[in-house]
Amino acid sequence: MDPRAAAIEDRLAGVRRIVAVGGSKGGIGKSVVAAALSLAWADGGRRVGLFDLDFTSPTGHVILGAGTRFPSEEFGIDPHVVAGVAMMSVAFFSGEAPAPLRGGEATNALLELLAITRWGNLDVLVVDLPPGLGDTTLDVVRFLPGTGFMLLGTASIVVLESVRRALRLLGEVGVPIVGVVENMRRDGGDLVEGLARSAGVPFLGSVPYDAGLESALGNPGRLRRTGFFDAVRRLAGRLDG
Amino acid sequence: MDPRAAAIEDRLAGVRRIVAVGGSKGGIGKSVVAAALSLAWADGGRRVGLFDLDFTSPTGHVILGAGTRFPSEEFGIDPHVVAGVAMMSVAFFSGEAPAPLRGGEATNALLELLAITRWGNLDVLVVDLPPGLGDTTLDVVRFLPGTGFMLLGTASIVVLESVRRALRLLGEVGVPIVGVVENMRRDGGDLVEGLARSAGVPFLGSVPYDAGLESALGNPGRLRRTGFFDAVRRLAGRLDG
Amino acid sequence: MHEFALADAVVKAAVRAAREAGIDRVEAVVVRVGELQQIATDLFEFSLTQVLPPSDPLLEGARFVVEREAVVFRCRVCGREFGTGDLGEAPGADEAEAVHFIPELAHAFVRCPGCGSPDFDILAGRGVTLERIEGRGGDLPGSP
Amino acid sequence: MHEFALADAVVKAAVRAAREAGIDRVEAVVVRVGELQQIATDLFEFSLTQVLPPSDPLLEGARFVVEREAVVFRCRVCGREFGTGDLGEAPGADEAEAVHFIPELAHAFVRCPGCGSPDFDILAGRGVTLERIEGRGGDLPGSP
Ligand SMILES: Nc1ncnc2c1ncn2[C@@H]1O[C@H](COP(=O)(O)OP(=O)(O)O)[C@@H](O)[C@H]1O
Ligand SMILES: Nc1ncnc2c1ncn2[C@@H]1O[C@H](COP(=O)(O)OP(=O)(O)O)[C@@H](O)[C@H]1O
Ligand SMILES: [Mg+2]
Ligand SMILES: [Mg+2]
Ligand SMILES: [Mg+2]
Ligand SMILES: [Mg+2]
Ligand code: NI
Ligand code: NI
Ligand SMILES: [Zn+2]
Ligand SMILES: [Zn+2]
Repeated sequence: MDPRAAAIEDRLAGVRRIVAVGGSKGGIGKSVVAAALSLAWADGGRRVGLFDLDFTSPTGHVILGAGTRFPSEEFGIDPHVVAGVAMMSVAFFSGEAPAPLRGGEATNALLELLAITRWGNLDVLVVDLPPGLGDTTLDVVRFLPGTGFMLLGTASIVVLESVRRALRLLGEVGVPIVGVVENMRRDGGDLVEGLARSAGVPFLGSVPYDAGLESALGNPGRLRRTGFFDAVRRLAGRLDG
Repeated sequence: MDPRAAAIEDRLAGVRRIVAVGGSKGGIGKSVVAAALSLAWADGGRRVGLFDLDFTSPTGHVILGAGTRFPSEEFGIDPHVVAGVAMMSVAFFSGEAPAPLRGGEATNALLELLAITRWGNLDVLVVDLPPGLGDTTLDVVRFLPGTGFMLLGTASIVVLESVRRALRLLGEVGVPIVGVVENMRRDGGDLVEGLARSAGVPFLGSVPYDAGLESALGNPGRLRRTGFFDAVRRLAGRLDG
Repeated sequence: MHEFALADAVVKAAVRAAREAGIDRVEAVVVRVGELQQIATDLFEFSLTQVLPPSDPLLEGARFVVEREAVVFRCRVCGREFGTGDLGEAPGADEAEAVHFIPELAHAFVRCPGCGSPDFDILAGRGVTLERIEGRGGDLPGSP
Repeated sequence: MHEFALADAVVKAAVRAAREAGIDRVEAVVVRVGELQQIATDLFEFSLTQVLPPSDPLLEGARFVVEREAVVFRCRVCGREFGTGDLGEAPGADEAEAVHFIPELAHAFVRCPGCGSPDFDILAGRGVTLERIEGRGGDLPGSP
């Protein structure tokens, strides 16, 4: 018997809400939005955690400039607190080394981190999903019941193709869908909003493409001063309701 | 014993070269570049195959406008020929339905398709990788030995972080690295080229960000008339040498 | 008729296994066929026995034994084990055809009858497996 | 000292398993500890025996038996089975620490001594498993 599954519930007992940022497609801004959302909530006085579940390509630590030092351990391991956000990433352990993990191994890594991480009391834990509809997405559904999924999309037919599949799958499984957000919006058009409507889930608004985002990555202070962040802050407000 | 592994070598006996398009990060243009590269080679008279290995978020069929009808079967299954490119995708079987696959299942699907697909004689088979350093990347290394990896990157620190990990892993494993391509290039800067240099692998040039690409997706004729395609055509020429 | 390709793979695997086990003449090839893939047994057996064996002298005169195996799914969410008989309505033609080519696509069309999840393992009855070969020069038990 | 958290998980799992098996008083809890994770056995056993059991009356007076299990890796590329003894130089402190927290990170630091691949399975000796519990009211064999 795997003892870890029995420990998860207690480890998360102080977490009031879990929001997973997904969308199945890669490169649509899941990680930057997840990080900015965490930061916005923390700025607003919420107790926030950020859990990077993209184990083979972790980036949350880069976006928040968290570095890759080991977490401290005592009765478990403590997330790093970066700009007010309690963060956990496999990169804190693997550093720069690539860690190729097959799906079953990613599941094991997730269970291990869930069993030992001391999130403490959080208003919200933001979960940054890897792309695809694979092990980690299924594991979140299975091991973190009640998690609300927020899906990102961009106005590209290849992205919409993937988001449509994700919406259909999550809808069938019956997990709560917080809503759909359009990211990297450039001009008119309402492809992403239309997708949300036809799937019968809330459209939560859009985040503009911001050419200034790149130079703000790695620095929470600069990140807060981008137009991108203004939009995410509004999104955070809407998600509070 | 798994009979499929024994069949792969024969099934690919007529394939002279395999090029996998990767980069570990999602959304950097692997699928559009893989499709355009196939098209450019086919236009130049090469016999080309395109194999979409992003099983849970397939998009190659959308990019080339291939639809999702079943392949014909006779002594195996035949790739669809789209604009001169022989193409295989799990979407030809699953259609619009989302297919959540855990890693071991993706491996099984890959083996099954490798065992039954009749690629025939090809000058080059282009393999479109999913994001991440997981099952499918490891499976390509294992079941398609000799495959050359072409890695894409964009000038973003979160992308470079992932490409660096991929380069380091593939370098350690000793697989042939065809080179690194910068995609979605907007302005100056040589971050991607610098990454290639410091990893000691060829830098193959860049593909510009092209705002007109989106409206050309799904239509090979229009795709060929984009600036994006011009750059990929040059890349195809360079890779021929 | 991609059954021919599957049979071809079995024949190639049998020859390879025979070589590795130092078998000079294969007497029997035992194949396990999972019901999930719904292969056309007649075509498969015809390919196995009539079309393919002449390709290698090792297989001359070999018997092919085809054992069918029922499907067993196990849900990762609620733990329920189930088979095709527990699935309510039969799959549509396109769904059956998709699973026929790629059995993993059961994850696109099959849902756990206990909890509705697509997150199940296929414990048995997936596709075609070379169970074992028997012959002169040594026996080879099936290995994964 | 995250050993405490691992011991805590074992204790919780033992209580849950006892409830499910209808055991009223647990007499022994058998734990398997894989060597890959390099857990500090003294701390782990101290947590198991001294700190945690009072948390549930079911475990009062229970014995904890800790069995160590050697690591077995098997390479998916060349098939070689190997253990930590086959790995040449010892891992650096940071590498050992990473694997201590997340045993899967062996894939970042361990390479097959046969072919250099990071694509291996960890067949045995990974981490902490509740092997079985024994007690009055029924026996529960360890299950996955
Ligand atoms: N609204 C935006 N404006 C500008 N760039 C963005 C925006 N959203 C995301 N990006 C950029 O897109 C790339 C992919 O974002 P990332 O968060 O890594 O995506 P994912 O996690 O979905 O793979 C990064 O370089 C990121 O900085
Ligand atoms: N050079 C480019 N110019 C403009 N858009 C691009 C370019 N390359 C990729 N894209 C767009 O970026 C998105 C992601 O591309 P895609 O090929 O799906 O990436 P991946 O396969 O790496 O996940 C798509 O909307 C695609 O049209
Ligand atoms: Mg991400
Ligand atoms: Mg792609
Ligand atoms: Mg048919
Ligand atoms: Mg320590
Ligand atoms: Ni068939
Ligand atoms: Ni510890
Ligand atoms: Zn179920
Ligand atoms: Zn090896």
